[in-house]
Amino acid sequence: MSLLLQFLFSGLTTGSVYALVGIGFNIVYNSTSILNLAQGEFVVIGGLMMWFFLEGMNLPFATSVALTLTVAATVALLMERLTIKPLLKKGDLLLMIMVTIAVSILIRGLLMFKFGKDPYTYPPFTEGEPLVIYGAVITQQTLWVIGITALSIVILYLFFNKTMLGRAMKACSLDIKAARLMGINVSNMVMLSFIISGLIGAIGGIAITPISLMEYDKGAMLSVKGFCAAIMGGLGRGRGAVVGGFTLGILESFTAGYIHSGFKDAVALLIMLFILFFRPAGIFGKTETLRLRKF
Amino acid sequence: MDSQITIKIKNISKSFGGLKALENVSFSVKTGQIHALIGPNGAGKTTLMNIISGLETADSGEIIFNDKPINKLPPEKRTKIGIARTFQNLELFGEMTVLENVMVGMYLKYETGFIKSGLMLNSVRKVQKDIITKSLNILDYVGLNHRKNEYAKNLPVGEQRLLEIARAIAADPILMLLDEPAAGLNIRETKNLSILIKNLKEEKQITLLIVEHDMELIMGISDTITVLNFGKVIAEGDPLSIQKNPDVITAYLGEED
Amino acid sequence: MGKGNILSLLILTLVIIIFPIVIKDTYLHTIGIFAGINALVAIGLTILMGYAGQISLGQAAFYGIGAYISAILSLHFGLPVILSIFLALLVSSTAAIILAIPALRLKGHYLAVATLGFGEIIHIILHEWGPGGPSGFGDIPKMNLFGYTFTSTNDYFYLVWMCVVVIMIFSLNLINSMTGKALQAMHGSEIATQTAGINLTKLKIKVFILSSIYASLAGAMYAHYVTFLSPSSFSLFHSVLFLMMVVIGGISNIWGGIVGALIITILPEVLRGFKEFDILLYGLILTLFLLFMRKGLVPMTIDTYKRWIHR
Amino acid sequence: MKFFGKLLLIILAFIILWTSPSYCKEPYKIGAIFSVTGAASFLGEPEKNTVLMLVEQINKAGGINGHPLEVIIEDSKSDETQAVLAAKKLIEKDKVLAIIGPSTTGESMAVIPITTSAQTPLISVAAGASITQPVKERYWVFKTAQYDTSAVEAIYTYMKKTGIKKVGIITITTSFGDAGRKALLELAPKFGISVVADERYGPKDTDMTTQLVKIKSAGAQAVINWSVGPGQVIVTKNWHALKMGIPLFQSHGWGSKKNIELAGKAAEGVIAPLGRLVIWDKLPDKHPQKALLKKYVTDYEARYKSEPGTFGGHAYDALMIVVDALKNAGPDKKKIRDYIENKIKNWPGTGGIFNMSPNDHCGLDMTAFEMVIVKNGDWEILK
Repeated sequence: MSLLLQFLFSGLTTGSVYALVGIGFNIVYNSTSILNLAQGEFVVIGGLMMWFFLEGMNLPFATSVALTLTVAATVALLMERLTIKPLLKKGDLLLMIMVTIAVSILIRGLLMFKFGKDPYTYPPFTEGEPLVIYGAVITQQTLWVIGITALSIVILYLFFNKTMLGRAMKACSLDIKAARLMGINVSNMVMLSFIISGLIGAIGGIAITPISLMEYDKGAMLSVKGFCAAIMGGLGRGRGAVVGGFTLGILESFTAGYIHSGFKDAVALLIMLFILFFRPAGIFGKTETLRLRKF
Repeated sequence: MDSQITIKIKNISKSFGGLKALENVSFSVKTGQIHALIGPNGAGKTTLMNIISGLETADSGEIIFNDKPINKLPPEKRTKIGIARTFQNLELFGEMTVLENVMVGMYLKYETGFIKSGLMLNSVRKVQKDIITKSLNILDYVGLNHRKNEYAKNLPVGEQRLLEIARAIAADPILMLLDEPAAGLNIRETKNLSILIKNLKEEKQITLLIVEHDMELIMGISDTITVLNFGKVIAEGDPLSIQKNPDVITAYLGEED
Repeated sequence: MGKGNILSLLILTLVIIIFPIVIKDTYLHTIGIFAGINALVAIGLTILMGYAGQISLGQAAFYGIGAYISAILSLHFGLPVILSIFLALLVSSTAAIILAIPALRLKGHYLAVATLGFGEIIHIILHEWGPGGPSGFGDIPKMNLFGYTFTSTNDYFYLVWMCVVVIMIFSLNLINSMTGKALQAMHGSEIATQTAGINLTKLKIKVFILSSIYASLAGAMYAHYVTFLSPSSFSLFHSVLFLMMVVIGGISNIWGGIVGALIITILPEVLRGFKEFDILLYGLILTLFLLFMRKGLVPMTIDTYKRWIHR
Repeated sequence: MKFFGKLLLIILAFIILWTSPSYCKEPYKIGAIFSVTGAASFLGEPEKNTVLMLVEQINKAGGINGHPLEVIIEDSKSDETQAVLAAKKLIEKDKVLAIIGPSTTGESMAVIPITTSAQTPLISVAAGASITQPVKERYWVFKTAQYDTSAVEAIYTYMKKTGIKKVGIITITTSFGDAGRKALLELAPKFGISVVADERYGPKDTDMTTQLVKIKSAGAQAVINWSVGPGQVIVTKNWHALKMGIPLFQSHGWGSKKNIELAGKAAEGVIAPLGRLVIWDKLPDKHPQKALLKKYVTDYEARYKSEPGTFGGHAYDALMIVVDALKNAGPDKKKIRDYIENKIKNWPGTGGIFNMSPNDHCGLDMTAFEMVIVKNGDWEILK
């Protein structure tokens, strides 16, 4: 019992970050139909910039968070305006994939230039003994990570369903032409989607760094895992990525726990491939909706 | 055995979501005829064309081509056994030349294989020469020879429609499906088209199933006309009887309450 | 094959013959060898992406399969190098078929992710079950053809680039044959190609196999030159590098593969002087390239040339 | 005009100053290949820094027998292909007398055929045993990093002494971790130790709780983690959070204060076999390594504001061995090789006391390590 619970907690921790990256993928995918392979870099930006403000400049916690998020939003904004916007009209899938890869290399280069190659970390949000639940141990920071993920999901849900701006963005993702006819500035919505996904990634980075440390080249792995999560839940489905992320995290943890830790990545990837081949719309999605996509 | 029928549509139904596009549609196209399929917008004509050529699958019903059911065949197999088609919204290979477009239409008759092609064996060369000569002949036939080296995307709509027909001819079909071949053509071009279609029937012995809105053209060339409305067949007959059919008139003019 | 292609092939052959004679620096020859090996992969990828319109983010997997299988067969089973290369190509095409049958029903991003997943799985397999695991293994026999062992850099340079020329002739023939036209047609309109009687799935699978064979041939050439292999040479990063080559050289022209491979291989050597800044410069160059020269070098050069002629 | 005149003068002065030492005698050229960027950059970075610093010091002191020393450092980007290219360049273009590096076992293995056929001495700074064994085939190859097996022997010897019989191992899936894993599994029976759990994790994994819990439930009396980079800190944190109640052993890659800093109080009680480099201030004054370690570490820290770590030390040893050979044998590849093989005896370096011989091209054994525990945020040598 305590073993199972422990594996579950471990899975939830890693799954949270996968979910946040996966959500980021979906938000951008919905507004532009492109996979932003630089998504993982925003998690790294979040972790490293947070360290920079908090430990490097000794700023208070809240200020550091605010500044970190500002940096992440700015990077996302610049990325969209300078690289995505000029290419989006051309609409070449391959080109879009390549440009996001190029930007991710560029961001990695900048981060290495600023931070070097060492890992960084800062103290957990709250100091204190880990909790013990039925013999399984869970640290307070893990609770923070899961809590922040849950909160982000709720806020995003409210944003997309209850605010005008969110609805406008949703409209764009459903039908760009119709949205344009309704007077929605589609280009701004695309920019906004990049900013939101950048923020989500950075939030994940801020929360996870005390547990997992952060170094300049962690982004690529996070991107791959993040879009595994997005694919599992059905590309473009907001809630899908959440379920996908947690499923992936728990799956990895259980594979490591009950089969062997050497296979955990392979098992996750194999399951992703099976989903792609046999249920390309994700575990819950309907295949019909796939046809509406540009790519 | 009814050897005079080229293709038989039997009780075809198809719905998208809750919308019924086709409901129990049945009719037959007789060998050597020009058979027109008409009806108001959204009557399900293009859907039927797609089902015949295999791009979509019917929910129920059967399609029998030369006495054999072909429901399960993929599109390319249907072309191989003799069903070629054109598209309402032009599906040309824009980045290829006019000549190449026609050549692709001949691929099925002269597939050469990867290894042979890569090694450029003599047999491949000969076949290729053959294909070019035949393609040029077809371009001559439809009157596009002067355009042979231009990119398809640069042609005016009228000539693009001709090119689609040329590509269909290249597959050497028994039955040709033309989906709105006159859309976007001017009067002179339409006239030429009607001559071409008639020639296809008389000189090349191709059976034709045409979806078209241009009534003048249809009435002028068709042997039989089937009228579809809201996914159902509401009339069938020769042009004269169709013109007089009250159901058809209501369908086109709308019911007056 | 058009006149332009024949002329280009002649020039390429001439350059290949002259290069080692004029330039004695074997360091440059080695760069040349790696550029040639990369070019083999890139040519296959250009056909797959530019002509068949299919994306692959897992090409390093086939490269790795070619390298590992050929190395293992010749090292542990004592097979002649040429035979082990041949068997490696067979294994890799089998893997390509297994992947292609379900994967090629997918489009765009889904195909990209599927090939990426496949690449990562192969990478993990090499990690877990490859000889030497993550540390890799050495002492792989040198290239040996009909009793002649290729020990000098010079010889190997000729061998690799001879392969490139042969593969190039084969590919150009293919592109200009009816098969090539069918591929190009598929890129233009899948529906019309289907109704022209062409079996798309079969065609796609064939191209996929072809590109996997090119990649695994390159892998085998790598294995028998470096004589040491470890999984780190066949990671996602390398798949991305191959993609970069194709995109930079120009996806719509098969010569783009060679040009892209040359650039991507030589660029880091040029950037050596910049030490750690190179990752930054690398990212910057790439981004700018995609933004402002998106058609790729070869097609752009041809366009410029044509415009210049017409003036 | 006046300004330009001054500028010209300054530039001229610089050029003269710059070129003056080499004016006397031509420089000795040595090549270095380090993984300055990429996955193994944690190795390459301190190695590069060390070499840059040493070269400056040597040249300031008048070079080697009056010849200035020039080391051309190439970045292999942690990539074997790049390492091969770098070796080619150094040999063919720069005509170096010897090469130090590469940083990793894989890159070293890829480079060996090239340096061997060019008959150029290679002093690798990677640990893998296959780099120098079989010695017969590695005529031109040496290495300065201790064998992984030596580190494992040090741990197992300590365990035998303290009565630990069952261990769970957790290793990273890189060549470093894999080499450690193989050594751990292979040597365990010799010490009467059984490995009850054999777990692994990826270099970018974020949480190793699952693996640790498995080790615990397999009944291990101790955990041995074999990795470098963030992984070893995450394992330490997880181990601490789980309150596992069994000691955690780390590899010799643990030897950086940075790790203690990153792990915080979780690091308390972690035991590792470390080279004397990181604990030089705890050594008795008469220890032969103390003086050189003190100078190296303080110089390095003053210059780079960070610690050199064990890996920087490997580069120190490699370069100094070559410099020693150059000084005494002259600029001849064959003579350099022979000197290293036969004359490096009782030679104190940062990694230990080297004893090279025709049968051993590494010259270090488990005595190169001290078992060290983390106590109050500092190292403490275990007796």
